[in-house]
Amino acid sequence: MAVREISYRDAINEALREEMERDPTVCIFGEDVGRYGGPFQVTRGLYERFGEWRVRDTPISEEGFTGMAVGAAMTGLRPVVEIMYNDFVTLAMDQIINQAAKARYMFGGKARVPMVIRTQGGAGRGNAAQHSQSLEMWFVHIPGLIVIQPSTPYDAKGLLKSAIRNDNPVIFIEHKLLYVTTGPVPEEEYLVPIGVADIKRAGDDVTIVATSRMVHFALQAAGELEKEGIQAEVIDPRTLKPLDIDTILRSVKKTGRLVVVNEGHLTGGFTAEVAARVQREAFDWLDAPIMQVATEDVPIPYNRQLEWEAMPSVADIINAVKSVVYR
Amino acid sequence: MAVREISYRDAINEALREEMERDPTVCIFGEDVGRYGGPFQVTRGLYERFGEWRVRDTPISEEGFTGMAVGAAMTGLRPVVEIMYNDFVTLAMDQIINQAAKARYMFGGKARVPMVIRTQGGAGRGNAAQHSQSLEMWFVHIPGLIVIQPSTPYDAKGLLKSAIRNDNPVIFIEHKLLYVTTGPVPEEEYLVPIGVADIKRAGDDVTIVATSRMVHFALQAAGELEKEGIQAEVIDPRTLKPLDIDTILRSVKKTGRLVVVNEGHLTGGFTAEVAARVQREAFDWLDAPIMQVATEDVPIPYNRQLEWEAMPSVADIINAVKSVVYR
Amino acid sequence: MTLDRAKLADMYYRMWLIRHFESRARWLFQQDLVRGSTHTYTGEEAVAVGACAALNRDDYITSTHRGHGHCLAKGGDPRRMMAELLGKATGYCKGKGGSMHIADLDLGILGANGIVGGGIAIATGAAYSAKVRGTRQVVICFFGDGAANQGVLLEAGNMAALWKLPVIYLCEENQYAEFSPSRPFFAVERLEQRALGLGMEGIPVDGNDVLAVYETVRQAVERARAGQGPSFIVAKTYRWEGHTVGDPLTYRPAGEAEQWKTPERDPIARFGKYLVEQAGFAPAELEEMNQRAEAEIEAAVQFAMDSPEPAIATLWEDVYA
Amino acid sequence: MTLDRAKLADMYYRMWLIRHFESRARWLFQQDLVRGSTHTYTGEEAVAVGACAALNRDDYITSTHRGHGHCLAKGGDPRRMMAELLGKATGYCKGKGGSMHIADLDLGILGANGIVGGGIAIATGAAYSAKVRGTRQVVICFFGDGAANQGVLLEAGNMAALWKLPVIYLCEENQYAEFSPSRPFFAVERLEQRALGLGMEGIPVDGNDVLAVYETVRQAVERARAGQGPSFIVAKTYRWEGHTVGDPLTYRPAGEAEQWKTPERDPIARFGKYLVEQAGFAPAELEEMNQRAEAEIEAAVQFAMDSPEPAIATLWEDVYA
Ligand SMILES: Cc1ncc(C[n+]2csc(CCOP(=O)(O)OP(=O)(O)O)c2C)c(N)n1
Ligand SMILES: Cc1ncc(C[n+]2csc(CCOP(=O)(O)OP(=O)(O)O)c2C)c(N)n1
Ligand SMILES: [Mg+2]
Ligand SMILES: [Mg+2]
Repeated sequence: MAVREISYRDAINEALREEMERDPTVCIFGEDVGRYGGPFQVTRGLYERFGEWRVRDTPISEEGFTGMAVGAAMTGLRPVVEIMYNDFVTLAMDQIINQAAKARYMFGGKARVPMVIRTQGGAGRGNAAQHSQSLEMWFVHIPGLIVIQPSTPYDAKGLLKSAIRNDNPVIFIEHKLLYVTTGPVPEEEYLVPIGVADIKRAGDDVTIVATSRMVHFALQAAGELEKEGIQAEVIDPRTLKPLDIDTILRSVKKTGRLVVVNEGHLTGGFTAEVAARVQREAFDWLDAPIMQVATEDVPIPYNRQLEWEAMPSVADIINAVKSVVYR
Repeated sequence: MAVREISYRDAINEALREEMERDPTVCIFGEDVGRYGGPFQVTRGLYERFGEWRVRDTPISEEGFTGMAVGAAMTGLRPVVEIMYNDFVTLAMDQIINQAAKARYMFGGKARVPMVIRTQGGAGRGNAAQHSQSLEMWFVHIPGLIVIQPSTPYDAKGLLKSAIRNDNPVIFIEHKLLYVTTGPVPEEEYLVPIGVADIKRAGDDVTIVATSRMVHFALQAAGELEKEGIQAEVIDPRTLKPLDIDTILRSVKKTGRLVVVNEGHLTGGFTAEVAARVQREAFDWLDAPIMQVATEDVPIPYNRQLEWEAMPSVADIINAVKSVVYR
Repeated sequence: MTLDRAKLADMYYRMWLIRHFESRARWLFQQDLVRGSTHTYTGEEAVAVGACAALNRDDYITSTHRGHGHCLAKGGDPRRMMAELLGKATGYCKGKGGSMHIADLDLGILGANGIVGGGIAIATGAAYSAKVRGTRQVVICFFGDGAANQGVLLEAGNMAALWKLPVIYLCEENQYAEFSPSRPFFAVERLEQRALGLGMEGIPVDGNDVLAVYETVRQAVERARAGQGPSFIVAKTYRWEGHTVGDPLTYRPAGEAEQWKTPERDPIARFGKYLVEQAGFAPAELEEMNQRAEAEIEAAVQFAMDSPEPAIATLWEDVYA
Repeated sequence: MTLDRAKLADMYYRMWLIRHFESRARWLFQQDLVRGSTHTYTGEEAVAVGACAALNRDDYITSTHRGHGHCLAKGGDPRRMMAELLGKATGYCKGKGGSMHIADLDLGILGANGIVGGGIAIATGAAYSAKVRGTRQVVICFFGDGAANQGVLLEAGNMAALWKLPVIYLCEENQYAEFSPSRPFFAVERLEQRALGLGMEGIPVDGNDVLAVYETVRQAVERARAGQGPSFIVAKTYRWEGHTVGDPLTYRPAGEAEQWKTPERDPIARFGKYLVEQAGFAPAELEEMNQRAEAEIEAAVQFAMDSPEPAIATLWEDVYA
């Protein structure tokens, strides 16, 4: 029997629903997540099923409701907060960084802060500079947080379920352009473990590490490269923090070449972190410099052509791969 | 005639005073910056000299007064905001990232946002997890911002003057343990240009790039290493964004070895950015992996021994250098 | 009331300009020519026009995601606005900003803003700046009833009140915030009571009566210029259309919008009635203004359509000054 | 008033516990044995003790940077607190937190907080949690008159009022915020008016009268448990000492503190007078309690001094659960 295909959006919805059925302490906070079913319709049907106390429509008060989640998490709930665009985490950084991420450590291991912040990032929809950022790196930099970016419906569902059950604050970053994408998701329950990368395509000539929507770009690039006889291995870390460096190193030691693709800005982005770490730990295996494909160091522009130019493209990935393969 | 020596604190105070004398649109906003002279006494005497409208004691409203500075900057002032600990920028991130950094670009080049955010970071004083972070990397990641971290009184004064005259938002991060340090500062006016690194010590065997207080650690390490016959070149970028990569590359092409030291957390920190960039642009010149010396990936603990263990040390730098030199 | 005939006509004209602008913006969005999301100001014209009528050219406003009306009311050029919606090089932002980031600093328009509440502190800072620079400029800070739940309002409002800054917080209570009614999200009985915690008095005004808005704001402007500090005004109005173009409006009670579109409540029809009955305008004059506004918007669309795309090289420009 | 003799004695004892704790903390800081910065609660004892006397063991509090008093009032162990101040392995946080991060989740103490206003949303969330879990727990959120200018207060307070959460916002108006008087920084005439913008009524109380604080909070607790929602109380008190130990206090008018240290105003002396004159305590009993408190604090210091440093390996522990 073929596995059914559902959308990324519905996969997330299922994860929420299943975990809420399973555990009465799981609650959702966010703007329009309740009656309306979520600005991106991700929480559809949950309000009707679980009621207003477990699916809470909040005022436009990102700092306040994120901080509420911290207090709720410390006292026995498992809140899942929705921050509509990851650009708006700027309003809640104190609650995330100084409270949620540090409480356990500061208190000597006495607190648990089991909360998930669901948000979405990425460009490509003409939402311009304040609604298109990819800010995952801010969180990757902070001890105490877990950072997840699923690229497929399967991973989104399995990882969100793991995130909700995890006892730490988890930043779960979806991609606005993936909601409508579909993929196989089993009917039966499963979890995807946090901190485990997935090899989305095997290959021997070059390793491509890509995250979120860029996984699909990388796979497309790999398809093109195959026509030229280049076999690319595409690794999706899925969890950015903690990073499954072993899987990446194993691949790099095989291919000798690495291209890292992420939609954050080039400077100080996730691609830099992976490059730094791999050159440190696999220097002698590298046959070429590690190339980074990332968003230009400019705010995301509105105009379609400019926006596309700013973002990584399949062609950029192909060029980067060629630059390390034909070196 | 010998150049006088003054403290880092006083050097910053002089920069503020001189620029305020020179330009009546320069204003200071912050908590206790006025009557009290600044929580770290950096703004001493300015309130008496320039009055309450130009040296404004604010309520404890970081988001509000940082945002006020954005509006003031867009309409003809040059505000210098003091955020007492860089840990509290978490409260003002929207104003900095979504407003200040992007306004010019979003508006098609029509706005200028000439403002400086002075803050201080770093560990070592037992201030624990919410008062000891080094968050420079968040800002390095964002286009539209300039990020400066001075290590000496001379640089602090000259760079702050440049920052105030610059037409962009500048994040100017001081170090809490440098305020009392002293160094030569000429009586006559000078500027230190933004974006230009300084070679604090020349050497041929290994390049050490270090920022802020870590420059002093690196110099100490270099002194020790010299006893073993290792000549380290110590480069202080001074400006983290835009980075003077040329000076770094020139040095690495000479030494073939690089150690990067920064007080931010290891993962996703400034050391990763420099390492990624240098391996990309000077791969064939590297004789060893680029080593990163940074703060452990844990919140900063209170206890002295734990705190010191978490932070980079002179010994850590020495070990890193030896690991690349004796490879 | 110091509104002469020309001024009244101008206000009426601008209200139509907004209405037509929004109707074309909606259409262009539906044609997939406008990207991202677009929020129309239809039905709220009296707020922006009444308020901006009380300002001088060099006074400032800060706007919101629903910013077209504010921009046109303050004198913004519909051609450059429309070109921006189409992402063209001739747009206000050279195509880089789009609908949510239109600004015209020469007209004191400090920008629409994609962050709900994003203009509140900026407006307050502009008012601080006016004070330090010794000008008589005042600032109107437009924000929504949803934005009134952002904490920055407490911080900025408190500072404005402390230092008697020349800023007017003008809350547009259009009864919705995104995809929900706004009423269930503020704990005060009437939104203007929020001002009480900030050391201001909240002043309600009928936001569909352009003259009432004008007069209320005019007095606030007068107080601000006289050094008497900020005001907090809540304009009661109604968002005729969806949050964004494309919003299915499933959450809106059937028939509700229609009650706001009656000639008695529609801000334009209502003002038109006043102009005819009390200010000696002929109905034909009004109709002519409506048509002139429509033509100006058509010309703006044409201008936008005919304008070139920005060169790719501009991507890297304007990041730094 | 439901305070029996044992309870009254306990309150009096705790006030002394705080006073002695702070005096030793100050001393240890001056000896360089306490690092970072330490903020003493001296002179404000009646607020924490009066408020926490109205709580059950499983009720919650959130505290501030000036948190020792809240912790002791809620039943915190002075030995583990003192050990934490010295950064020892036996401390509440195993030496990782220090003075500003002491928490005891078993006692409902959700932590001191280094961020001014940092506890406000957390307290609100704990109240939300109590409601969802169906307990009768209430939360007291302590914060300062300086913290009342943080925007999160609007956001959290509004939500608490909307959903009738069992939380009590207890503002300690100790007249200073860091190195400045607090009064010039709020635009409302009386700080309790800030509550009006949040849909609450602000209730002032004499913060140096432990019984008044108790009674006011008790009523608020009753309302909270009855599902009637949050309260906003402003306790008028005075910070006897500097912002931190070591503060030169240059900004404080000479003689001002002395006026607050008189037997009529000193919260401990005042309560002692009441206990003797109205509750039948003998002066010797009071003195005995004072000495017992002092001894307990001495023992705490000794415990802390004798305790081991944390092992270096613990640096990497407790980052993740
Ligand atoms: C900080 C932030 N949170 C959420 C959003 C998403 N959002 C855009 S408009 C809006 C509703 C705003 O309501 P209101 O302030 O009443 O303005 P209106 O749309 O009614 O004019 C929301 C939630 C945003 N843009 N910024
Ligand atoms: C967000 C933030 N801003 C500034 C500070 C620095 N700071 C520590 S305590 C304090 C004053 C707090 O005043 P108040 O809230 O009245 O509390 P009190 O010290 O009087 O108890 C300040 C400004 C901080 N810790 N956190
Ligand atoms: Mg609204
Ligand atoms: Mg205080």
